[in-house]
Amino acid sequence: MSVTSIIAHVLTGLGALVLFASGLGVFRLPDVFNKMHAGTKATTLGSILFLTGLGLFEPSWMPKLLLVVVFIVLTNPVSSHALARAAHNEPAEKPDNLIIDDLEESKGENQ
Amino acid sequence: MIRTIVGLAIVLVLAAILITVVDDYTVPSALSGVGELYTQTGVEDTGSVNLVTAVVVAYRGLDTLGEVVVLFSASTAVVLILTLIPIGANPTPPSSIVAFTAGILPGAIILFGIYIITHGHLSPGGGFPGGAVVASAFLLVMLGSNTIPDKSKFLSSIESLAGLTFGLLGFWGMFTLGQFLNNLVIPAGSPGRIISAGIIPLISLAIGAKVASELSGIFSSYRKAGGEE
Amino acid sequence: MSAEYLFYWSMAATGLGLVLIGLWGVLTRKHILRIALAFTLADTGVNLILVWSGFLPNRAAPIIDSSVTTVVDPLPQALVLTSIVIGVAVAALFVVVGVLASRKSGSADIRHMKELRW
Amino acid sequence: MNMSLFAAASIGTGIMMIVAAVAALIVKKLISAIIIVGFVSLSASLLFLLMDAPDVAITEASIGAAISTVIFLWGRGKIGGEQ
Repeated sequence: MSVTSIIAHVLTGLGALVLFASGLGVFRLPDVFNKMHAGTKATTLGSILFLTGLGLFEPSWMPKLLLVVVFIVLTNPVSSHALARAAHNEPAEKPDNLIIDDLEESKGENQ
Repeated sequence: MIRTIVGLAIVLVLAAILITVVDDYTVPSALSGVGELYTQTGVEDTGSVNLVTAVVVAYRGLDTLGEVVVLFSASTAVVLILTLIPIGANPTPPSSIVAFTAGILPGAIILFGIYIITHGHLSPGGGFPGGAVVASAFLLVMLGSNTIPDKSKFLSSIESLAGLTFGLLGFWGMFTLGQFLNNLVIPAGSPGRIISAGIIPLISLAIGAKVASELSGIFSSYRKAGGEE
Repeated sequence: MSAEYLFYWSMAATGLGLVLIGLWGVLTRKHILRIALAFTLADTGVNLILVWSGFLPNRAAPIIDSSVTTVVDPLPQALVLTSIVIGVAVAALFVVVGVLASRKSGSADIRHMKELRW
Repeated sequence: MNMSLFAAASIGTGIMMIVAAVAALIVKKLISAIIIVGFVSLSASLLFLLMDAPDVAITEASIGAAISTVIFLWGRGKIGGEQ
């Protein structure tokens, strides 16, 4: 078992663990914005770790996997941003203990 | 309540019938009939390494033409209904982050879609999935734009051009080799190369353009009738 | 009860289950978009069963190269490929007609749409 | 390859899909139902991949998970998600 293989095992294992934690977070956290916190950041990190580990297993796949990583890094924050705005527009989704709401305050200014 | 009971009864009766049918089914050990024929002689007949594309475009090309017509009539119905009966337009302006990403990503997505379409005879893909990918890039453009795009003329001319190409390629085979949609009017070449398999890549391009323009037409008329959240 | 047997039949069971659930949803739901969603579920189930009918365990995908000798049946896959795209176009038409019907009757509940009573 | 691993994957995906399909029909909010149906389509593409149908898997992933979800979201925006 070479060093690369050990690193690959560790990376894929860590990625799977982070993805599992993200799924658990989506299941357990109370409201939309908390769920999104688990569902976006953790899946981005988990996918990057997992894909990098996979690339170390099969070095010939590395360019394609890096392309996938670039796409995930580009699209994941944007989609969660759009999702958060859509959820913010729904009055029913607003949590009870929301104290600071910068988006609501800035709505009048930069339209 | 009565609706639930009747629905459940119908579904349970159907489930019982299906289970008795499945009960007689034995796992086949080999392919039979036409599937076996396609796997045996597909690569020699069509020059396409991917047998699914060979069946879609070459062996069952006439069926695919008919299915494209079904797709065409469905999308035409959607566009016609939404043009004749306006539902009220209120596209919400996108945020600047979404607008920026919608400016840079669609090029890469369209490139990927074209890759899927043109490599349909070599790797998984072909006209239908590639066209869907290209249409999703158009969807992203529409989500990121502030105004209602009016590209229906452009879309419908691409659609007509693609359909015409499909038909003309079919007639080419009919007049030279006596068979509608015969794909060997161009020599097959060596299987596994990008320029091979006769006119399969050309027909894949036509199918991809048609699927992409029809789905984009549906989205465009949706956008005219009101934003998609 | 070997693993191969379970692998083969679990696919068919999933497809059948989706078809039955979708049918039940079409028969019992009341919101018009729920009915469209149930219809989509049944569509997915039918596609699964069709692809499964050409599937044999321990064979490769139907892309021939030098290392592949036995492949699964390509014909059902080719038919399902077109069926999926047509399915989404039909779903789009369903949604548009549903929106129009709910505009006309003032509610998305099919009990208020006289034409759809059963 | 190990066959029991494939069996576990297909059975797990199948159970998940059946549960999600029932949930999509009985869940209260329409938007949740739409997202769950998108998830069922994505899982179906995994099953297509297990059934050696990569072409169908690509098509189902791009159409079932992206395009049809957008179509239903548009309908929800026009009708409203009561029920």
